Amino acid sequence: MIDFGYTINTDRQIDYDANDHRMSHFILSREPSYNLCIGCGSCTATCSAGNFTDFNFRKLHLMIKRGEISEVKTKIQKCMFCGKCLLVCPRGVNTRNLILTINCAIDELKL
Amino acid sequence: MTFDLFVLPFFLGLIFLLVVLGIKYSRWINALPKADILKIRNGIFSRKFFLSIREIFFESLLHRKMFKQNALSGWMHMSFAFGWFMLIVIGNIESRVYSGRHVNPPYYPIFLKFFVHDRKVLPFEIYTVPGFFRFSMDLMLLLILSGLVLAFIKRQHSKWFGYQRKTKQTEFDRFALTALWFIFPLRLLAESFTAGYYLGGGFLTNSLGWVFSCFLPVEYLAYPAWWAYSIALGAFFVTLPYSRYMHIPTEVLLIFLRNFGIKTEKNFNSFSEIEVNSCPRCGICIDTCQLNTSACIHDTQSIYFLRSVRQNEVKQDVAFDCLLCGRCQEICPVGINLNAIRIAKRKDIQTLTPNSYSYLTPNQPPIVDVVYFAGCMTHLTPSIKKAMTEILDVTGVKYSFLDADGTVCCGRPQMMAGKIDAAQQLMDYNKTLIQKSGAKTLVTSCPICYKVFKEDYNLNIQVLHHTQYLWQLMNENKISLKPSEKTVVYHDPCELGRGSGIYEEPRQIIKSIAGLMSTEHEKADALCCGGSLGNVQINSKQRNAIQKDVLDELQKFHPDTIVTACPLCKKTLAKGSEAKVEDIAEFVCKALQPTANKKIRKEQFKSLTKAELIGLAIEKL
Amino acid sequence: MKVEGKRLIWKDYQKEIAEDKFFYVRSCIRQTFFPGSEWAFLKIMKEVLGKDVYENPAHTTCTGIGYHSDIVPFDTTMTVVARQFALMTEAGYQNLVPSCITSFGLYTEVMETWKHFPEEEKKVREYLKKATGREFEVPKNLAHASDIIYKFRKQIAAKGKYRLINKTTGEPLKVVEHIGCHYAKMFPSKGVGGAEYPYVLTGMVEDWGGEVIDYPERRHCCGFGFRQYLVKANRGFSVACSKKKFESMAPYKPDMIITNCPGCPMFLDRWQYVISEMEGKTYGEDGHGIPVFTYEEVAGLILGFDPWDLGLQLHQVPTEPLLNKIGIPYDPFKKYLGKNGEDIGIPIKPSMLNTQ
Amino acid sequence: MNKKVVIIGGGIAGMEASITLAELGYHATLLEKSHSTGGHVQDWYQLFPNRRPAKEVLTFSELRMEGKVKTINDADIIEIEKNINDFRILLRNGKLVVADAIVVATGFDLFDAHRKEEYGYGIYENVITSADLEKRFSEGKKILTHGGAVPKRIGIIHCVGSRDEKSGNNYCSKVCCVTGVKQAIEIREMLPETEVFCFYMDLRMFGRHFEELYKESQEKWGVNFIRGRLSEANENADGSILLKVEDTLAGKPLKMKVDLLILLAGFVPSGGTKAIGKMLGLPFGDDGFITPKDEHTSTNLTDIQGVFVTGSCTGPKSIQDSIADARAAATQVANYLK
Repeated sequence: MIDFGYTINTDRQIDYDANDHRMSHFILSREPSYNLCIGCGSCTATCSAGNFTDFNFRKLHLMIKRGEISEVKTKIQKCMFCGKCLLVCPRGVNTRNLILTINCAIDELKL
Repeated sequence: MTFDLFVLPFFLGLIFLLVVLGIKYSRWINALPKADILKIRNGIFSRKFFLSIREIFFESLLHRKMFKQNALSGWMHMSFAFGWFMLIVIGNIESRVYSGRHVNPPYYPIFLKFFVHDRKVLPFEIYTVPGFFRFSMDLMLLLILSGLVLAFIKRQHSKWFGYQRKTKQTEFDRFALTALWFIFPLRLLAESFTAGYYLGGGFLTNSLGWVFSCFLPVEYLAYPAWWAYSIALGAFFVTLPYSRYMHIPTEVLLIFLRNFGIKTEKNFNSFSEIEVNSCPRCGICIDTCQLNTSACIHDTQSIYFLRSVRQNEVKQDVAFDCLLCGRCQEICPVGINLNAIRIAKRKDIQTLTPNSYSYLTPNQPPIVDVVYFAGCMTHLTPSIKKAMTEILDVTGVKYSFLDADGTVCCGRPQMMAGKIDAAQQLMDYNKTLIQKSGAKTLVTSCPICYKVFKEDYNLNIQVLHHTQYLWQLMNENKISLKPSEKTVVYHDPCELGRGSGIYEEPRQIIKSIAGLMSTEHEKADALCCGGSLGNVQINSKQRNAIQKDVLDELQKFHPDTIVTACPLCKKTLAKGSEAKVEDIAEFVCKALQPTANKKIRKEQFKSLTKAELIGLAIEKL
Repeated sequence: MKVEGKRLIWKDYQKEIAEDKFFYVRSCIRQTFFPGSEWAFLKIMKEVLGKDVYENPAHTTCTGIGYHSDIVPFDTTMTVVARQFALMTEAGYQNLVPSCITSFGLYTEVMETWKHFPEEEKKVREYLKKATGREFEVPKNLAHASDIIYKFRKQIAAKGKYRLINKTTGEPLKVVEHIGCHYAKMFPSKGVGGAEYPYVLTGMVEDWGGEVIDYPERRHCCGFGFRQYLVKANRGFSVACSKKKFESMAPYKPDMIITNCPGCPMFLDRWQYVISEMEGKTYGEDGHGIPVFTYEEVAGLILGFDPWDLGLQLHQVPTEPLLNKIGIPYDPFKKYLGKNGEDIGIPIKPSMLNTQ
Repeated sequence: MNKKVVIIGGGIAGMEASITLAELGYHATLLEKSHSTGGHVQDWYQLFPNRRPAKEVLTFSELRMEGKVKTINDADIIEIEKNINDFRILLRNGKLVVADAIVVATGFDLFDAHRKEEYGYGIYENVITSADLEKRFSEGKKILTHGGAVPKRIGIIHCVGSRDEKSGNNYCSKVCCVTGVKQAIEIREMLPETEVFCFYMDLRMFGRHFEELYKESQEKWGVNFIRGRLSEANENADGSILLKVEDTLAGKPLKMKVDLLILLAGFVPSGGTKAIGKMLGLPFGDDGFITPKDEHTSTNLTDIQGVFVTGSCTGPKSIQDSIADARAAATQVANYLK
């Protein structure tokens, strides 16, 4: 092995087929409204935790859908569960149950 | 003769029951927290003790609450409980009188008529001692049988007894129930047959016995009947500890402990266990639950939840499918702490990753007399914020708007989800802020926040919901309001009403400036708007269904305004309401009399806090 | 894959390529990367096809690298390009043949600019006049050297000694064709076969007996991209691009890669070594790597030129396995002998790539 | 009143216009270049948003046409001559049709997906268009991959040939979005095991019940949506298609394998529209559709006396819009002729 003074960049691309979709399926089976998000971002805009951190529920939710779940566990901890997102969601996504279910998924799927 | 083989089923059954109860109860009591055990020590033979006995008499025997709700159902329960109790009492005395012994084997009084049938009395002879006993014994039996008849009718027409839905019974409960139903008809038969042969009964058994004896070989039928009676009793006793009838003995224990001041708090402990076992599964909680009446959810109500707790198979979706509105708790005839138990269980079944709010670092808020905490929900109903700040400005009180730029949640939602640790972190943060502010009063606009500030923060300052604070300001003439012709209905928020017992202040305020109309469900009986954060399971359709029914009731008499005192209620109701929905703060703000010095005060106050803000931003405590 | 579908598209992208009389301009970097290639091109044109190819030693860079690295402004570029045109005009030629893909793209860009903005051309003519006193005509025909080889691919095949066929199995060799980005991605109509499914190399491979494989990352850049490899800190990105392609083509088990750009063969060849030395990952059968060729080298091999004259010893990935497959004779001992037999020294053996 | 009106184009708009005119008492003659009237609607399976069979709408029009409207199929117009107060329309078969007024209802063609080369239509077997899919649906064929397998995952690409300067069409074709959603639902209904992914830039659910259909597709049918335009489609060794898009909501490039790719081809002005427009000297917009006299107030009028336009020849329209527009055009004709 030789040190060339640079390394091979890792791909930013989401490799959908290679990703782990168990969490996504788990959530959908427990909270049907999971599929209703249209990515408007209202939840994130009003989020109490988002007011202090980079916690972005819209994106978290989307990343789970894409199977990009490496950061979910650490990110989800920032949620205050206050429910503002639930009140603003135009599609009636049951955001609070999503949060709970994501937690369950992390636990039950040993993620 | 003082013994016969047939008593065995009863006798063994009784012993079994007593042993099981003995073990269970001692386990539970030993498992209680130290503090609670101390309470018991102090409780025994204190005033509380006798109060409990009184309560047991009125509730467990006479079922007063039941009567209040529905006479038929009351009678049914009373006849069983009281009648049976009296049978035992009178029976014991009677057997002593006959035997002349002070101690008799426990089965003796029960089967007295089998052992003693030598003295003949006339059907309605009550002036002689035996006559009196037999008369009253038969009377009690009749009383119970009347209840039994009602019980049969109830199976078909539960509506007459004030039950909208039938409870889904387990097989085991059905078995116990059948055993129970057989006991007294069999006693009636056994005694009648015996009486029919020996004429040793009272007005009921004798006459019935005579009738039987005309066409039945009663002398041969009596003995088997006594066997059957004994078996029925035995069967019932054996099944009791594992069926819903466990509530009969356990409720007595519960009443004592509760009066001693023991209750379920954050954790599910053995007292909660006792409460769970005291649930008679009457199903009243099903009828009162709006998930049932509005949203067609029939399997998550307290009765089923408690059953799942007792059977150790709590499901997350059941545990979380509850508005925590507290209506069932309010009406529960046994007075079980339903909300507390559910929340405690939510905590237990959860295997959630711990939250971390390390990103929250409290800085120095301005030093003030009053801290105003709007709350998350209020930030989505800015009109309430605006109204409150305007009112506070008018009063000229030195206050600060603690969460003016975005709230850190009060912790109550986490708590309702059973995430106590997470809630604690948030509470610690807010608590530090409030304490640093040096305020003597905390005013919040959100009942959800209010409840947790009041009950769990133990801030040793005055904690008020703005309804209370506004009422206080009015009484101190800090604000003067001009009355209007408006007609108003008031919607009690769950957390403020049932949750915190605040019913009067808002009504007083409204009455003083507008016409308050009453609604079908009010105060402790008030409906939940459906927006509750307590339930994480129901979908928006179900929420809307609940909200619609509530609105229909509130708007029944076309009020000008629906006033409530909770941002979440306001937001939920406003969605579908034709009448204007206002928070009481807005309502008051609109009625404010313009005061001359309003402006000046505002200025003074503003400049003051600004200066402080700058000063205090630098030096931290 | 419907080839007829591709043929439909190829029909729409037929460009005019001159018959003869070419003015050849070289690439800045090829002489150092694969010096045999341009030599081979001239040899094939002059000796095999008997064409008139002229090159003027006074010609310079087209400024492509500088231009694409945002160092040289477009006005300067246009003027330099104009000078090349002037040299061509002075030599009495009208058909410009750049050896470099980037030059080809740049010449096209300049000519298109002038077509749409004549004032630019006017301006440049003045610049050039003032600076050098030269005048020029815009080439009548601009074709990349690979276009020329493409045009005469059949003659080459006819005159050829070998075909791209595995002599033991008789199967056509599986060939990955890689087109330089600046060939048609900027001006699809200027490339044979267009930008999405270019035909220029596919045509050669087909007629020389090979079989082109179409793999998912076929369109992807080799990673050369001047900004990437010129700045050391960015080279990781350059390697990543090549790696993406290798990963994508590997399942198809290609025997060789053929390219028409100065940079691509360089990087597809050298990065295989780098990847192997960084991650121990090698491609191609038994760790030989996938040999990478320029189209001139391949044409040369077809025509039976000596592999070492073609400069195949400068390849990092050993080419011998392929030569064996086709059955091209070579003298392993002459591999590292330079002109008139002096030893040019044997390079250090890579630790991962299997060079025998 | 025996005034003659010639309607050019027998699509849903042309049919409706001719019916209305006939009902108003004019001699309506419908010229259709193909063998049968009905236009594109003949090729559709079910119609959005309520998924009623397209045939129903056709028969609704056909029944009302019977006996009232003179229909000339295979009518290939080679010349239209305008006189002071009438038009002489010459057909290739030598026939001459005289008209007091002309209604142009020459409609649209579907964008030729071949032109979007990087999507591989006509090159990769498992890339088909929405029209191909409708055809399979209406022929009752199974939805299978070229290899004959049930696709595990299907991708639907929105805006193919629409909102795309590179294919020369900057406009939105309006109906593709909802068509995509409709087809996604139909696929899920037929192949419950098959995942469906729609790749969109915006979802333009402009019509009544369209948004609801979109919501239903997510809630009831579990259709997935990824915001991002397909950059290129490539073929994998197994014949499946590798898609490269940017998931613009995730802010990351994404690659995904689909077994079948469906391209929602947009609207382009039909050959007929171009030809007839040219013959009559009607103005074309930069999008190639005929420009009416006024885009708000006179959408069916043209600068030429007696020539009226309706349907998709003036821009993409749904069936509902076309029918309404056709009736509007008919009343304009009536005003003109009375």
